[in-house]
Amino acid sequence: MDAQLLWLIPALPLAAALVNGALALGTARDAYGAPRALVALLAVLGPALSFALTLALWPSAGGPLEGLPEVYRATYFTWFAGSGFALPFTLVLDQLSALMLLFVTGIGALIHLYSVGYMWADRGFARFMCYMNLFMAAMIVLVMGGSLPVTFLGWEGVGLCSYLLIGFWHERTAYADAARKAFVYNRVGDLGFLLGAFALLSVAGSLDYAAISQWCRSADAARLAEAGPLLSLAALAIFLGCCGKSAQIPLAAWLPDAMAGPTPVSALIHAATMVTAGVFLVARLADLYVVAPQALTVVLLVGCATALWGAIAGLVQHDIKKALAYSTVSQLGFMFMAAGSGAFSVALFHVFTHAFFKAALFLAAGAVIHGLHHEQDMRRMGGLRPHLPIAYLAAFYGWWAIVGLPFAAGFFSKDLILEHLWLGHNELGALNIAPLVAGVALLTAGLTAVYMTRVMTLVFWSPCRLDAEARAHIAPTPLTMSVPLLILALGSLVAGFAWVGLPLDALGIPPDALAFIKHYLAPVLAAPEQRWLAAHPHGELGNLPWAIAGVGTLVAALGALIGYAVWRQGPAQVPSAGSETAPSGWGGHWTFAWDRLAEWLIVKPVFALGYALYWVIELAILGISGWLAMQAARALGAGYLAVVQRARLRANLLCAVLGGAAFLAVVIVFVVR
Amino acid sequence: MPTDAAFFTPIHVQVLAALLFGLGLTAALARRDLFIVLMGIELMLNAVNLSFIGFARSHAGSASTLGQLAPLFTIAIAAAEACVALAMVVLLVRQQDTVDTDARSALKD
Amino acid sequence: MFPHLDATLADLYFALLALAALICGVGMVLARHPLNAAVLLIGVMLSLAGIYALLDAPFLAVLQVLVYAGAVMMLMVFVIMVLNRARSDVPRCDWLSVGASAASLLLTALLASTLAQRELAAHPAAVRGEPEPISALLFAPAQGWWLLFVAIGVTLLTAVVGAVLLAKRSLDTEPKAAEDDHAH
Amino acid sequence: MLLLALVLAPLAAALIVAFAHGGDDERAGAATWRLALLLALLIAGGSLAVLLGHGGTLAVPWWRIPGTNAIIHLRLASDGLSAWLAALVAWLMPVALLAARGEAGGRMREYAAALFAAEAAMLGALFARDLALFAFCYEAMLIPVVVVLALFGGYERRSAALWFVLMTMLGSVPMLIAVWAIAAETGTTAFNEAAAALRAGKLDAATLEWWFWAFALAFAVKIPLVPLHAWQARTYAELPAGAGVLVAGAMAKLGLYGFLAIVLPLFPALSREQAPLFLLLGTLGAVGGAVVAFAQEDAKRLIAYASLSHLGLTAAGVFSLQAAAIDGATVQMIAHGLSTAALFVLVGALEQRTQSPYLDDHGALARRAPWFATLLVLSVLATAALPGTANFAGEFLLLMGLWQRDPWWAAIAGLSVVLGAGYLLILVQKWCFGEAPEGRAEVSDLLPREVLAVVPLLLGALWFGFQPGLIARHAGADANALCEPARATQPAASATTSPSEERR
Repeated sequence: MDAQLLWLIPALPLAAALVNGALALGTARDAYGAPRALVALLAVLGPALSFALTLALWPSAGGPLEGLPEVYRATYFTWFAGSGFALPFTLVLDQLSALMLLFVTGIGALIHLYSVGYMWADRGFARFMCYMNLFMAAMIVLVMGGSLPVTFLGWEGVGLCSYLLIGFWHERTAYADAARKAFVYNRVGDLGFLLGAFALLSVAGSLDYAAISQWCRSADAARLAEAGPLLSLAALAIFLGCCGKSAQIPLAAWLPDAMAGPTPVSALIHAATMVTAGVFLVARLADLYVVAPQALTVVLLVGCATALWGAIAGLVQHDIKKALAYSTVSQLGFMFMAAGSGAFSVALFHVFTHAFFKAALFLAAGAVIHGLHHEQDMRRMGGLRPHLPIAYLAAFYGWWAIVGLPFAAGFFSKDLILEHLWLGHNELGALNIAPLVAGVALLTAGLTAVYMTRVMTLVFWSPCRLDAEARAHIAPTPLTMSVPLLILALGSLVAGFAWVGLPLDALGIPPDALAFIKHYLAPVLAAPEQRWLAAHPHGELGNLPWAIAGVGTLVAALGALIGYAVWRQGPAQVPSAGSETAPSGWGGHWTFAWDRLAEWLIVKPVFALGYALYWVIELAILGISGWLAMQAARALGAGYLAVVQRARLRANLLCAVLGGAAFLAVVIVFVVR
Repeated sequence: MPTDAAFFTPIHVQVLAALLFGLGLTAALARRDLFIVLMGIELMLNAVNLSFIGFARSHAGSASTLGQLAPLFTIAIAAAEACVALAMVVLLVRQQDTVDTDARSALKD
Repeated sequence: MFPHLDATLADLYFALLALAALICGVGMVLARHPLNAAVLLIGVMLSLAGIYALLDAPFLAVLQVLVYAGAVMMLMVFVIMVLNRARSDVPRCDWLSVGASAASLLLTALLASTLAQRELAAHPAAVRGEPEPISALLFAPAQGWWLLFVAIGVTLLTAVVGAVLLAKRSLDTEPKAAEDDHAH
Repeated sequence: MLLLALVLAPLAAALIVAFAHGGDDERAGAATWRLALLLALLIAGGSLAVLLGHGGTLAVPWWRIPGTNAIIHLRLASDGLSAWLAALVAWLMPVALLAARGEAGGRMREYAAALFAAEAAMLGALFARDLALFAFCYEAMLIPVVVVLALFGGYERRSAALWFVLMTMLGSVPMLIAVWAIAAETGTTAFNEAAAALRAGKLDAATLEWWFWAFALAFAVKIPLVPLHAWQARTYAELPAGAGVLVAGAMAKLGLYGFLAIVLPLFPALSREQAPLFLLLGTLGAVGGAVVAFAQEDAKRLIAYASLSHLGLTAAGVFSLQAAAIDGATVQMIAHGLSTAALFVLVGALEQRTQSPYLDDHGALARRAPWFATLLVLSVLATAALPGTANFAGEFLLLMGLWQRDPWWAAIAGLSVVLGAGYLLILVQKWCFGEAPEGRAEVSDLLPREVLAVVPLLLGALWFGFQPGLIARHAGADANALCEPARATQPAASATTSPSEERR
């Protein structure tokens, strides 16, 4: 396949988005809306074809598909061209972007299929599919971008789609508020992204990833020391962008609110793909981060704090989607912890496994919500296992994976993270904080088990709290929803073997054939990882993997037991339908800490300043002085001086004469002198 | 004829023209009687004519003649202006029964 | 400055005529009734005609008397008398008049004082304003003034037509009812 | 000659539409409108020829300025900068007419003639290469706008017109005097000759300084820069949409054009010396305008403060004197013209239907008027500089240039980008989403003519979003050449840029 065909990967979903958008707009006022079958076909076909193309173009890394070029790189046109700055529009399909594309398009296509079932009855079906397809296109551009601005194009594009989809049911003001909040939080991060890009440009002289990596790899110690502050600044500023996109502290508060969107959106955008873009970007710029160690320490600490905060907040949620959202925030913290300890490929592995099990969990939650006709309060569920078997199956495997019980996807990736943290070396002052962080991470893993088991218990395992009528009307899961659920459930179970492999020698398959991820990213990430290791030597491995796996499993099992034991009877009291689901008391304070901080430090001051400036400067000072000037002008020009106000013509002429006299005076002074 | 002995020079003609122009302007602006306003305008035109003729004395050849030619046009235009203006005054007086300029507010807005 | 005359005598003539013009002008500005003002303006114009003659512009002096003082001002006096407003109901002076007078005084003072400081000498070879050189210049094909002449002719014609139309309209407004009566 | 034709054509068009169809009834209005649209499109086509370099030059002596030896020439020429801005003006004209159709009704004659007159003055100012001619056109463009404002404006139109006239006049009268003084002092008013004479260093510093401030004042009012912006919100709030398209979309850029084409080449040393002040004012406008926009309840005022913010950023970029920022400024001028015009058309369309431009008076338009909502969202996204739109290309380059000048400028000015998303999305949310306010009648969706006005603007914003080089390589390069003198007198690298910057 030709590298020039790369553009097709984002273009296919984009084309589907455009057609669906046109259909949606064209039929917006019709009684029936766009033809659903056509919309659904287009919507699923776009991402599915992209997935197929990705596989067809799959860049090999000495793996099973020998003989293909390692990296596809295509430049299409000059995006910016001018005397100050020039930038070609380049798409890249290397191992890193290929891995991301694999699950972005693959899981994306599955979630599109799921959405067909989930949203079929919605009036805005075509509009929804248009946004989803547009999101796919933007996400693909983000992943395939060959330079920071191209990535930024996708970066804000996914932000836009996220905005549109969170606010999809925009009649609800709260939903529209949540959408706007998400966009603005992301914008804050995006400013960091831009400033970081400028800093990088002034250091490395280019915004192209290859050139930046090249510069970082080839720069000698003296140059690095000289550019040190600017490098750290660039790394931190870009990390601010990642914080925005991946909902890390201090920009974490938008993601839980984003659950206002339809559940497939939460699964696709706010769990599997978009929110991991921050991790992806840090990995993409791994060469930069390893030469800016302080920045990487910040990444580690932020990830750690976010993981802990998210896990604790996840404990107190009543809304099933909110609980999963805080779980996502927490898991993203894990990914950043991995990246912060220099294990970029492990971070991406967790991104990969997380995409499967979190998508499975969200889609299962969606099936539950669909089954219960938009009931999201877990206190009003319970005992759903026999009623929604497929949802239960997917949720169960997802739970298995996220909790980190042996052999599911999350088990491997979480253990790898703990291992790298425990052995890692990140200096804060003179202190090596990596092992401390590993302790916090272990605690967080335990908490994860507790709150995820709480979710499972409240929804599936505790006694049923539905009244008879609601129980009779539980909607079955349609086929379009079941198929993706089952595939993702399977994925959450086996995705982990993509790193560790399976002993399948008996079948004639080489041992590393399945474990493709472990070495797959090496062409991109091995160099920075090794550089980091060289500069920050890790301890001996020895029997540690087994020890950590054992401890991790123990903690997870303990957490799960606690979770089940505490909530197996369901909540103390069952609230009435439609009551507030936000946690109150200390749980509320904890959950909304960052919201309130932003509210009091930024939102309110901006509005207050806006009103103050508007009323004081614009209206009072400028307004009154202008009004006075105008009254004076009127008095002179419009004849207020005259006894009779009608004498406007003469007064105007009088002014003309005065003006003439003034002009004459000027001429006399300057010319005649 | 010893012209150089004269006290008045062409510049005094110009000063006189300026003064008459000022008087005309005052009449046009300060008075509200339409007739007097019109007369003020005529006076201003006359002052300009005087200025032309005064300057004609300070040039030779066709430039001098031009100074005498220009007032011809002014006079013609003044005649046309008086013709139309008086017709309008008649019309206005018949319609509104006043010659007060400040009553002419129909023009504004 | 004044050819064909003794300097002292010319100075005297000029002084007298200028004084007369100024006095008449001031009188016009202050006149109580438009008719008085018109008569005073005629005085100004006649004085100016005299000055034109002094300034070696006999043709224009004659025109001044014939067209201005004769035709235009007669028309004006005629109209004033036709409308026959025995006493002017318009106040002679209001607040704006004070401002206007001050403003024009300022302008005039600026202009006149600046002019008075300058030197301007008469040219010995200045052309006497007989009809012949003027018409020769006016109709010289190369100069193009004849074009302006034609244009002004058209303007005059237009003005006359316009005046007639305006006057006709003013007459139309009243006899409308009468015409309606005729229709019955 | 094409340039002269292009400047005179709108005047001719003004006369034609003024007299082509008599009567003030709806049918005459419609006929006039069709004719005006045709003429506007013809002129817009001509502007493309200039853009492609077929403009030519013209220098005809006109008249001597009294009291000086300078002879005003009818001196016209075009470079990339003026050609692009002229194309913007000429292509916004049909858009303005499309928007004006519903506002003018039977009085299309006055409306269209005034718009054409404004177009002629703007084109004249852009192509003028003579200071006096420029100043004349610069003043002349006020009058038709005031006429439209006074005839078709909103409830407070008189006060708005006064604000507009007084402030812009107060700004530009000193410029007129300065032009005259330059003519008297140097004996020429041609751009390049005057620039050479002023740069020769024979004039005393105080004189140069007051000329500089006279020009700077005139242009700062037009952009506007803080604190000379008081007219803007008041005028925008009352402008009818058709005139708003031209004023907000094109006229404000004349101020920036003035800085680029006149102030920087004529006063390079002073410009460099005063650049920090203008950087500060621009940044202040960028951030302050964005903050104040949060307090707005009237969409047109919100657009006004958004413009203050975006053009403040642009002005700051110009005075960073960095090549990237100047490129960005040219891109941003076009981009802002397109997106603001689109917003004005849409707000005007809604105001026509409901007599209210207020944020709280509408809701749920996404359901009730999907075309309106879709186009509003897209216009807002373009204005908020989403990547892929020309506004992003412009702001990206501007911020990059500011960063090169000093990272702090970029960081502070960048806040306006964050805030911009906030207040613009408030507009979208209040109008398009939520529930419809009580007691509001159904709003009819956009007419084809209104869609036709907005869609090309958005397509243009998208096209230049991916091909900003079309503008930057042409207009940006010429603009950079114009500020080369100011840059050349600058120290080799400012102390604030990084060491590695120098090495590169």
